[in-house]
Amino acid sequence: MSNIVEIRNLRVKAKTDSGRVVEIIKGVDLEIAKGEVVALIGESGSGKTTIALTLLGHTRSGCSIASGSVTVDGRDTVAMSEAERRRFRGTTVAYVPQSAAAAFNPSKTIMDQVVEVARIHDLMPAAVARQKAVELFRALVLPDPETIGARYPHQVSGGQLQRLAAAMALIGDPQVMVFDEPTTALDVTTQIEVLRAFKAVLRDRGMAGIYVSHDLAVVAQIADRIVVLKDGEVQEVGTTEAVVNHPSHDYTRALISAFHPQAKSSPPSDAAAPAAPILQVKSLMAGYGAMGQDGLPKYVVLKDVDLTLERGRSLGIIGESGSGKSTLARAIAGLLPPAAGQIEMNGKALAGGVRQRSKEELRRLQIVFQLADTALNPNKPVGAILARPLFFYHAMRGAARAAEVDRLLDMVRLPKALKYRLPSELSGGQKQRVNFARALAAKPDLILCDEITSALDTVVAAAVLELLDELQRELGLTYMFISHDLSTVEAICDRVAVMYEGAKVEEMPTSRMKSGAEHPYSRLLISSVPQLDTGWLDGLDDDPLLRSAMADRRAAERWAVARRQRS
Amino acid sequence: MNAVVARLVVQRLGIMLISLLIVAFAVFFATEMLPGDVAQILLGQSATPQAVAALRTAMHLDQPAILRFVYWLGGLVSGDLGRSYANNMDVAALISGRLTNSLQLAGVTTLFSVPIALCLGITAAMFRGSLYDRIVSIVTVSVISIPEFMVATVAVLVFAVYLRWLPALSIADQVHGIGELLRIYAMPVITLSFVVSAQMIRMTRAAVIDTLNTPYVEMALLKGASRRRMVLSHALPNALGPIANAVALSLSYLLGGVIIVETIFNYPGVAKLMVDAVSTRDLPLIQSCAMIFCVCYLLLILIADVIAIISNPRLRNR
Amino acid sequence: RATRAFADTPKSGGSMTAAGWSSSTADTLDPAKASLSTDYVRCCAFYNRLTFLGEDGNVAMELADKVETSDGKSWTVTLKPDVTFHDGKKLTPEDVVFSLNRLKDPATGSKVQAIAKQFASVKKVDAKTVEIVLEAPNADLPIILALHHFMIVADGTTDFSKGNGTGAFKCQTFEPGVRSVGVKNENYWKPQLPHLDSFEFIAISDDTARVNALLSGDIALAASINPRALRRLDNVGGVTVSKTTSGNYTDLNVRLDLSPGDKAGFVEGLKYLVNREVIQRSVMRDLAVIANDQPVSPNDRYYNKDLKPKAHDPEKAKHLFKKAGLLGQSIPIVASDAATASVDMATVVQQAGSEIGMPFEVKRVPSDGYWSKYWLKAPVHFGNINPRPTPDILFSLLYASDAPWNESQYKSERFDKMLLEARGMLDDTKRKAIYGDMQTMISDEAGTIIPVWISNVDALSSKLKGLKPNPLGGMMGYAFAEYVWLDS
Amino acid sequence: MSSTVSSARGLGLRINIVGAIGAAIILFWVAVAILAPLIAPYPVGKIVAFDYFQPMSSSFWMGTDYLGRDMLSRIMMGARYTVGISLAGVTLACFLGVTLGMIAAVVGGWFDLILSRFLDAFNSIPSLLFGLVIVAGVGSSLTVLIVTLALIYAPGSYRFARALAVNVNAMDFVTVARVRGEGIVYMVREEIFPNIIGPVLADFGLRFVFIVLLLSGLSFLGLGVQPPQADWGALVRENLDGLSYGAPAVVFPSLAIASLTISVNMLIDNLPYRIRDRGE
Ligand SMILES: Nc1ncnc2c1ncn2[C@@H]1O[C@H](COP(=O)(O)OP(=O)(O)OP(=O)(O)O)[C@@H](O)[C@H]1O
Ligand SMILES: Nc1ncnc2c1ncn2[C@@H]1O[C@H](COP(=O)(O)OP(=O)(O)OP(=O)(O)O)[C@@H](O)[C@H]1O
Ligand SMILES: [Mg+2]
Ligand SMILES: [Mg+2]
Repeated sequence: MSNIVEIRNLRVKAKTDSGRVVEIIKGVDLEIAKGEVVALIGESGSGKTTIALTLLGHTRSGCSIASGSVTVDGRDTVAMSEAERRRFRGTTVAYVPQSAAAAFNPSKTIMDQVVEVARIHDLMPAAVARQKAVELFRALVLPDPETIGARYPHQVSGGQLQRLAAAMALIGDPQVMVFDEPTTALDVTTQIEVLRAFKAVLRDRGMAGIYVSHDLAVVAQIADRIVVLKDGEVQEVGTTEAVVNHPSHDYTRALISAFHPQAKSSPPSDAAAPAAPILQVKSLMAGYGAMGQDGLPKYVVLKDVDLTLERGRSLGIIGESGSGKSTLARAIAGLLPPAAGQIEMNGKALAGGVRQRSKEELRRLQIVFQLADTALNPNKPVGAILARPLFFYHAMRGAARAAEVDRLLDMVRLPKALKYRLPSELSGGQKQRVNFARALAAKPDLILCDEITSALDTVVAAAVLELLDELQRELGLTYMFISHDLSTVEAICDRVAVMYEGAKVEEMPTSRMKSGAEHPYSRLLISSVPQLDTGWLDGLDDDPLLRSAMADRRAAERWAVARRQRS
Repeated sequence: MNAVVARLVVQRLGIMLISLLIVAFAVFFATEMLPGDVAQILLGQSATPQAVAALRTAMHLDQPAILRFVYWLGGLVSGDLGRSYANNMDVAALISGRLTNSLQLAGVTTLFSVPIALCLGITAAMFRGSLYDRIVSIVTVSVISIPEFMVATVAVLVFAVYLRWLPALSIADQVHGIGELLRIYAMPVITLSFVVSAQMIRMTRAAVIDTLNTPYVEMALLKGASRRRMVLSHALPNALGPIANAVALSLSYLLGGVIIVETIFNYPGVAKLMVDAVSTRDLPLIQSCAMIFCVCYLLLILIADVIAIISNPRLRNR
Repeated sequence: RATRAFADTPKSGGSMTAAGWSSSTADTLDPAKASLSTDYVRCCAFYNRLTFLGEDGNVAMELADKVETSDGKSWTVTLKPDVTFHDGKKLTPEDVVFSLNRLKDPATGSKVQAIAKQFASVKKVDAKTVEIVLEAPNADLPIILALHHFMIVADGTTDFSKGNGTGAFKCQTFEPGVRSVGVKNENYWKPQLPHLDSFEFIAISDDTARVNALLSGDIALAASINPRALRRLDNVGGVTVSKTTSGNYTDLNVRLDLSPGDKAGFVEGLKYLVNREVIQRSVMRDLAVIANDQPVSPNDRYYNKDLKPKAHDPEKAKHLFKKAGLLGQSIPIVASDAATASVDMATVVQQAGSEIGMPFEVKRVPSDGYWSKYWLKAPVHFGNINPRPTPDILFSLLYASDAPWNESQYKSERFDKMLLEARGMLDDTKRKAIYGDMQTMISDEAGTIIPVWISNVDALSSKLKGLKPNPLGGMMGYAFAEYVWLDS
Repeated sequence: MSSTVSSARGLGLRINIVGAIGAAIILFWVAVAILAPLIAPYPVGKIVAFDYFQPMSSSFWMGTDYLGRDMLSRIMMGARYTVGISLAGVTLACFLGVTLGMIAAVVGGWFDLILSRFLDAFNSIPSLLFGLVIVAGVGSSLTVLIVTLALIYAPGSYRFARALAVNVNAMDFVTVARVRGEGIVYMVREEIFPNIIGPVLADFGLRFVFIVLLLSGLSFLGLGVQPPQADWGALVRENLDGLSYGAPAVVFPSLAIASLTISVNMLIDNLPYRIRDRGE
């Protein structure tokens, strides 16, 4: 059996701004047979994206291929001329980006972008290309395949956009597809749909693929073989079965064991004293847009939410994308003054807006944002970022402050040397830990964590979770933990609340989550979590409950899009 | 036009009225602060106190200035710009011909300089870091660092005095036909283009480079798009907003700021009219010119904002 | 020589464009309000005066046939017959009475109201005679009537924008601040004039641009060119230059009633410090004649030849400043582009001062508002005085105790008395003696330092013929349009 | 980017060759400005030759001006004004504009709306009228000149900075600071400013060029620089007649302006950057 992709001794180097050259890929060998899907897994920064991009003969700016060859369909992308590469891209190899939302040009219609490959390479007449695109939309189970192409990227949901990105890649009938973490940003219910669509398309067309991810469970559903990377080197190669069931390398083993996080150990004082609530949210209404005459904002997002957070405990908030989870956190933090309802901390009512709250109130309640990329000032070194709250709340200076910064870094398991770096020089997991350490620096009582682990690979995420747990025990912190990843919630929370369309539909102890969920949406959510089992995805079709729930959801989605377009 | 644009336009026009009022008051107080008044200045060296007083009475300038200003504002509401103090002509009549000239010059300059500036800015961004890019950016800065009056004078010396290809003066109402138009406008337009292009070039380049760094442009690269396609089809539409803003700001200079060009080429436009008006303390005329500059400036900004909205579907369909 | 005679024969026809140096929306066709050279040019083209000053400085008759007096107080003016206005109306004494009387009326905004005040009455005598009675005798009346503001307009005119006069050209276009076009008046009462079919007058305020427009052939006459452009004009063919040394001057005024002018010795010191030669050679590029601190120009028949200019003597100046107790004190000199060459003159004084330890500080102020805010007001400042046809006008305007423009606040009873005495005097020799003494008094006592007479230089295409210098100013006393012709 | 890289490792700074040339020229002019009174061969106001627009000669290296004054001395002394006033003016303008722009973006709401409209209105008042009013109202001194220049250019700078700051203000890290309870000064100085400094500097470069030129216009209105001193723009202007003779009196100040403005922009486009210790 001939290999469609052969990577031999690939070395990629990058030049840092002090002129130092670092090798980010250190002699990788890799082959992919025709029709085979190979997964690249590994922690953040291990070089997965870099390798994937070399298949298209591309490196990000600042990087270059130092040596080696990348042969795709018998041609070496490293040795090609730029013009040859242009002809090669999109026709022989196609790329599905990590964030489809960013990869679509906001000012062009989806159809224009999907058929662009055909136009660039003059593969077929425009009308034929459009027809083909519509067929692809249908194959990828997109709603309204005939008309969805006329929309602009912001008019479709994230999951749909990810599938559209795949359609964009497939239009040129490539022989190799490169998927770069195509589902990381999606919530579990959407992820299932996308995964199924990808798998069906790859199977139907017999394409080879390279699938980059850090999520072993996802990879287990789609890949034939798994390549485990670390620090730019291949650690382990094997069939999916073999790697999942009998990992040989330490890192792989860590990955797999991290997949089943330890369930939350009950707090020691559990039964003894019924902990006093630290935060109470009473019939909270909040939203965006101008205030209407009824005293409610134009777009009401949160509808009558009641919540109670007990001291020293963690409350998980789950729900699909757009259900209002972040909005809830923003309202509590004072970023979005509520339209109605009350927020009380330690029995005292909190003012609606940040500016009306006292410094002390602000200190006690910290929020950690979802996207660590944008939550850290790109122009300040880590040390300065951490030092600021220390100075601001605790007036710490000089050596004491420096020592405290070191201690904080240590607390979140980051090397001290990192304090000289800028956020852009950190990997995703590192950024998220800095982000969290900044909240800790305030010495708060309550931390609102908004999806702080969703961008992290499981190993790192597990470490962060463990850290959270440990800090809770040591410092008696209270968390409100927002996530769409149920296993994470399971690992850290005592209770979990399910949000759906801005309302809290259900709340229960975590332990009862799997068995005791009553609301149909909660059940759908819970059963969508991928299992570390190569047959899980294929087995889903037989689950009648999930199928009907899915159908409902699709109808709801169509309706939501239609409404968005009207307004 | 859709609802968003319509709402913006209506809102801006409302704000424009307020801005005009602010400008009117500011200009009024500014003019009041200047030494001398019309009567005194018209009489010039022969301004004895009695003569000035008599002339003031004769010109009906003996009312308090603020009262006259308020009357003028009242007239403005009904579309009457008032009468010039200096020569008792209708301000509207005085301005109309000159405004046409100014708009013509501004229009021809725009038609000439904007495409060139955009081309240079875009190509420089396309070949960022190349020799071409460097040459464009050095030339741009050199071009604006030569004073306007020098550019104009050198142009006249070369093209009118030595080569005798073009007339030294641009007398607007001699234009009959395209050939003459080119001959007459060539030098003022080149001079003005020198002044206004640099900012447009630099801002266009920056805006395009900004969008060239986005993931969707990288995606286009990975689809096999050529550099041209990446820039023209992907980066440019998204850079249109900032570019339109930079262009609008540069063009706003073309009405009130062209006094030097008007002087050297003896081109009768509104900038010189404004200067005359200031030097004779001719309040209705000063005010009217200031209103025109303000309206044009705000309109340009409005157009730029509308372009930004239209070019961005996210804003367009909000 | 034959060729020359041929060239000097006027040719009829053609049109030309001439450029002055300033125009604005305040441009007017009302002779009473005329203030800029451009106004004068237009007025000369569209109207006529009763008398005018010839190139030799002597009074000639224009609309008047005769101007006679026996006592200098009451004058009769006989009008030329068969003169018509552009609109066809015949010239009558009523027109003259109207034109002269309105100059007196403060509401007119007349530039010569101060002079016209001496008209006690202007009356029609018969169909061709007007009687002018003055408040006091004034032998200079015929010269006064030659001033540009004394143009005759039609009786009862209120709207001057048509330029309805008796002049050589009819106004075709008049756009204030832009241009004016005159076309030949076919019924002009002077035979054979004008030669041109039409002429256009514009203003180009930028000196270099004006010369360039001439060199490129866009205009045929560039008025008042910068002395520094002369070298350029020397080198090109097709352009000639016309110089007029007139009574125009820029003077450094020290107010005698304010510090530092009130300290004895300061003004005199300054008169010695001013380096007239440098001003003449460097600032004016030799297009100037060294002057002796008094306003009567060397062309004037009353000029006092014996009065010598003070020589540049820094040591003497230093001594005088020390005497005034001002040596070493920083003294501001207000200069502005509004007063020709004053900024450069100020730097010459400043430099000379710095060499003797007398720090002057040049204060350049905007031309805008200069005449109302700084002129006559600042303790040390520059003025710029246009030529006036008689010493009487100059003295009463500038040096009499009640003079409206007494630049240095010079007050002298003796001077005032002499002025009155000379005004009514019909005996020219005696008058000359008195005027001579008055010039000496001004030169020694007043605070006005007049370093040079500034020549006016007009540059013209050599095709343009017939332009002669005139004491009333450049461009043939602004009346060129009527007299010039184009040689093909 | 440029291949040759020169570095000042002692300072931990690195600059590429283009930036280094720019910096060298600026330093040269700054040195000339400081030393001018010591090294200028003649007094600025002294008429040293009766001839005007003289060519370059051994006694007058850059010829003489329209009055016959030594051009070299005038350019040297002019450097004090052009370099000093322009830098001060543009710095003040950008400081005012950028600060207000950032504050407007952070505070938002009515404050932003009113300030923006007010400055738009201000911007449409012709600078000539403004200059005249200043001279008439407050008189003329170097300080007034600098402030006037700054006021004329601040609204443009404001518009530019505000647009940039609005984008940064929407970022999460600003929100984090807001939730921390930070005051406006910190927000503007530490969170917004470092993230818009690049474009702001590029804008600074262009504005610098405009200010160098506007300076001469204002000194002709009587604002600021007083004769016999003159800034470079004024030198070009007063010697413009010499253009047709190709006189060095007009060529050299033009070259001086071009060299300064180009090098400021060259330096801004290629700023030195700090070699940071990233602990690896
Ligand atoms: N321009 C660059 N200069 C220097 N180092 C770089 C550059 N781009 C990437 N790197 C480094 O190269 C390594 C590999 O990056 P790559 O994006 O391939 O990782 P990844 O495995 O895809 O990570 P993630 O899961 O976070 O996407 C990282 O350590 C990164 O810091
Ligand atoms: N600034 C805003 N203006 C208007 N609507 C907004 C704004 N921000 C969010 N929304 C809307 O509010 C709803 C809830 O958004 P929110 O960010 O709270 O969702 P979420 O549950 O956190 O989703 P995700 O899992 O994607 O983070 C969504 O429909 C979103 O479109
Ligand atoms: Mg990656
Ligand atoms: Mg969220």
